[in-house]
Amino acid sequence: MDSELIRVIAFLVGIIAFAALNAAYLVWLERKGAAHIQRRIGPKEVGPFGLLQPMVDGIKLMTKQILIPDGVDPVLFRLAPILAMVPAIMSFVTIPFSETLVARNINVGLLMIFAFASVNVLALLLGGWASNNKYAVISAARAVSQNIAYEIPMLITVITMVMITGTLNLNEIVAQQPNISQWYIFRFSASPLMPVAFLIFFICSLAETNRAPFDLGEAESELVAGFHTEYSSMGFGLFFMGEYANIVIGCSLAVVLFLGGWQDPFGLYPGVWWFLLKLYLLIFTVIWIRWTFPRTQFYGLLNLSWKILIPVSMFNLLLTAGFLKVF
Amino acid sequence: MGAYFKEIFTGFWSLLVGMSITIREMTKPVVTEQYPYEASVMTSRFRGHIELVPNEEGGNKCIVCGMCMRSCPSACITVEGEKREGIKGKALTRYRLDFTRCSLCGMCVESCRPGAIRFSKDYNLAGTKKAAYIFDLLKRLEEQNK
Amino acid sequence: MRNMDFTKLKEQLRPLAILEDVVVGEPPEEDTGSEARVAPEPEKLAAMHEPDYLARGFNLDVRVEAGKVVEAAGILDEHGFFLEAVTGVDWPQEGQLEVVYDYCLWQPQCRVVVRTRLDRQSPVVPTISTICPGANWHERETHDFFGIEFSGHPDLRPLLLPDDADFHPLLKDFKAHG
Amino acid sequence: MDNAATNNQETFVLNVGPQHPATHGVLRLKLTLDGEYVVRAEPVLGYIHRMHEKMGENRTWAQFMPNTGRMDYLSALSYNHGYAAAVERAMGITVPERAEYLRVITVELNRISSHLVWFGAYLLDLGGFTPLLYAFDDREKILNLLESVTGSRLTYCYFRFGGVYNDIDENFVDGVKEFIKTMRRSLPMYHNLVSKNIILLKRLKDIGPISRETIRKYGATGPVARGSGVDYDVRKNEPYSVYPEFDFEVPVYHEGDSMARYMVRMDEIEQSMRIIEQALDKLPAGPVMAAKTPRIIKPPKGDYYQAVEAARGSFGVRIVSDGTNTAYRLKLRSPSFSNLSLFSAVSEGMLLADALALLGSLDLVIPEIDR
Repeated sequence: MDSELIRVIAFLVGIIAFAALNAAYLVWLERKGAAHIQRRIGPKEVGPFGLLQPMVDGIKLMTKQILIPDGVDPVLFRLAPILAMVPAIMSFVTIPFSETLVARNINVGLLMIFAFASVNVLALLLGGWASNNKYAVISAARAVSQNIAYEIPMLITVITMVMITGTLNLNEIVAQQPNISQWYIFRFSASPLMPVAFLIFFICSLAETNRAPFDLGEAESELVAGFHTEYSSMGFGLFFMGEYANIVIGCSLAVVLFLGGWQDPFGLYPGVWWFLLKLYLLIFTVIWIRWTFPRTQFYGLLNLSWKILIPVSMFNLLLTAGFLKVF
Repeated sequence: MGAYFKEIFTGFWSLLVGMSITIREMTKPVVTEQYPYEASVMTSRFRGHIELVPNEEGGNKCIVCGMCMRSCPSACITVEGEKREGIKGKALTRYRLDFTRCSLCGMCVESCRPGAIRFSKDYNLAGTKKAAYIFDLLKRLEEQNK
Repeated sequence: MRNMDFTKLKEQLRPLAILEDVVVGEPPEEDTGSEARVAPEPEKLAAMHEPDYLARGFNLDVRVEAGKVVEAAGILDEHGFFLEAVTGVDWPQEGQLEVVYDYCLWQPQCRVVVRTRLDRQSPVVPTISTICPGANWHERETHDFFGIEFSGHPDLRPLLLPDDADFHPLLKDFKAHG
Repeated sequence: MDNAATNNQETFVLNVGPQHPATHGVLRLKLTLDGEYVVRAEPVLGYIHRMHEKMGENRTWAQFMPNTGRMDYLSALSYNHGYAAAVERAMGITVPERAEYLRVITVELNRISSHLVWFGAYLLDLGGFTPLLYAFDDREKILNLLESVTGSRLTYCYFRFGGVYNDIDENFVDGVKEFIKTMRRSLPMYHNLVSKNIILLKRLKDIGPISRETIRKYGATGPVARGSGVDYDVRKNEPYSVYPEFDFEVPVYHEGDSMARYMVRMDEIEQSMRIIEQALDKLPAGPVMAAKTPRIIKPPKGDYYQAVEAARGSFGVRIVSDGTNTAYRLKLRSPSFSNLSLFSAVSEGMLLADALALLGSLDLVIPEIDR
């Protein structure tokens, strides 16, 4: 019992540290990646390669004053940033970093992540609504309809995955993919559309986390800063960290469901390093996408979901069901 | 139906093409100049604020004709001179340039017949007060000579 | 005018032009050569000139009464002209304000200037924004700068000047500082 | 709040600007929105109005030259050109051929740099950051070239009545040829990265269609007009300077949507390069200033008009001279002023994001509208 308590506390601290460190250093990675894509250098003054920049940024954010504008809903306004961060951290609980490195190996881990992920949109909605700012309200409305539209194909894809794997336990799903030919992205025996399913999942997780090219919520050229227009100091900081934490969650799930999690592609040395390698490759792709494409238009975004992603994921669901029945 | 799939594929292909371009650019060397550590050399025609041209003895060539004053669209030049023994015309005593109003058009340089003024290469001026940009060019020349 | 015959346009515009006194025998300031020959009454000529394009930059110059600017705009609009700009010129000695309309044709090249003079004390001219919606802003700007009233204009609030501006900077008696 | 908005609970007023990322300067849009749909759009101008026209009446003809470069800071040389040509027309000054060639070369370089800024900034409007930096990289090369000739990088004051300020240096011709080579490599890259991108096509195709008739009624010119099928370019239709000696095309697209305006500008970059190449090949020797330019400029009485094709459309200078050394009246007809005036008519019923995409496609430079 005692060791179990220590384990929980250690993981709790570890997860929060992991989430915060990731948020901080993904900002660094984002800035460096963007800079080199744009043939600049990026942060370079603070520490070697600007590695201390996130720390300095964090200190700056923390020392700023939290401004509460007139006419905002004081409770919701303060609550929203916390609400953006907490579900993201909670979702880390069930991510299997390696066979043993998992805070809680819950049987319904997959379900739990999606439950918490849907709280995230509530934070945007509340933050935007409570701000008493027209830009923020428009942004909140956009974020909600976007999330609703993309939750559907994402969940259909996940249902397909659950049908194939037969479990909601993330560690078991990883265990089913011992080498590269067994990874679900290449498991053509389950459904010939598996790479497409991965793509749908990846696109949806981009949209769910409001990342470019689906960053309509913060479309800075239209809505200034969207739902966090009125936030300053760590209020803004938490939204910011929440966004990066959500990216990590989204990419982790993609790695777990499709790319074999902590498994070695050749089945030799499975471990946490494989997980992190795959995770950061995916995250780099997210950053790479952001700095390549313009933002989608609102109807384009919804059309993509309703006219392409949902029909295709539905088709994949039926196809998979058929394959399961036949083979 | 065919158009629907065609659009999906051409669209997806265009995205891949875009991503291949940015990743290719990423491998190329950076093009920015790290300013305080390295600075490009100003071209020979670069127009900084004006300065007095030194003659062989380090003095100035100004004859205080006032053409620069009159040609200046923003009236930012004031020239004062006095009669001195042994000098034809007047000798320059003060050349005041109000750089806060100068638009670097070069009308003064063009109108100067003896060629007493030219553009300097100062581009990194910085200051917090307006007064820091009101130059006495004669003093500046004397300081340069030291 | 080059390339194309604008006789129809000229015929339509000529009745709108005011009559001006031209001393016969002595060439007037503007080059009105061709007009002078065909005009029936040498002393009272329609104020419609065809200046030398290369020297002036426009092909036809018509001076009309203030009330006729809308009609002139209508004729030019029919011929496919677009409005380049509306502006004013202050003539304090004569006690007049001039409103100048610059029209231009896409193809072939043709620029027509329509001008009218108003009383400087109560400058009122009908708006042409009913015909060219683009004139809306140009007229607002001219109202800002000269205080010319465009009667029938939907919205004569200051455009470029502050909302509470009570001065008209391009009048000659407005002195700029600095 | 507007009356219309308080009466109708469904609409609200959104103030875009004067400080807003989409307006590229101090333009303010008062948008009455129904949800995200624009019910009414009213541009509010004048935040950087400087009354250049009055300044023109208070200083000598030559002294006004620097002002022209400060109207449209992105294609200052076209404005230099328009003003210089107007006064030259009034004075009857003939400009030496070499000077006219240099004018054309520098103006066209300036046009390319202006279009590159527009390209980058427009993509920024649409949420794509990286093309901006690529475009600025190419533009930097133009600025370096122009700096080596004119001495400044943005608000050039290079033209003089009767010619240009000074001759090019020995490196200029090779530098321009080198630039054209790199630009020819960059353009296809831009098309692959941006113009063919499905997201961009979805955002620009059929967005903000402007009819030919609207263009005419509002007096819009330049790429905005040419994107709506209007074959009007002052360089072709009312040739000035030495433009008739060059073989170039005026890109015209008939769709009238934002994509058409985008493509017109991208094609114009190529056409400008063609003009520059021909001008470099034909560049005659000789003086760069007319020998007989009078020292004191006093145009004879009368009014004069000169239009030039600036990067944003037809820039017109109307001079009224009373025969003295200052202008009696100086009217500066700026293209963006007319181009923006059609915004409220066209943007009605559009989505907010589309309306801002339309606004960006008009390529506004606010100091030029406000003058």
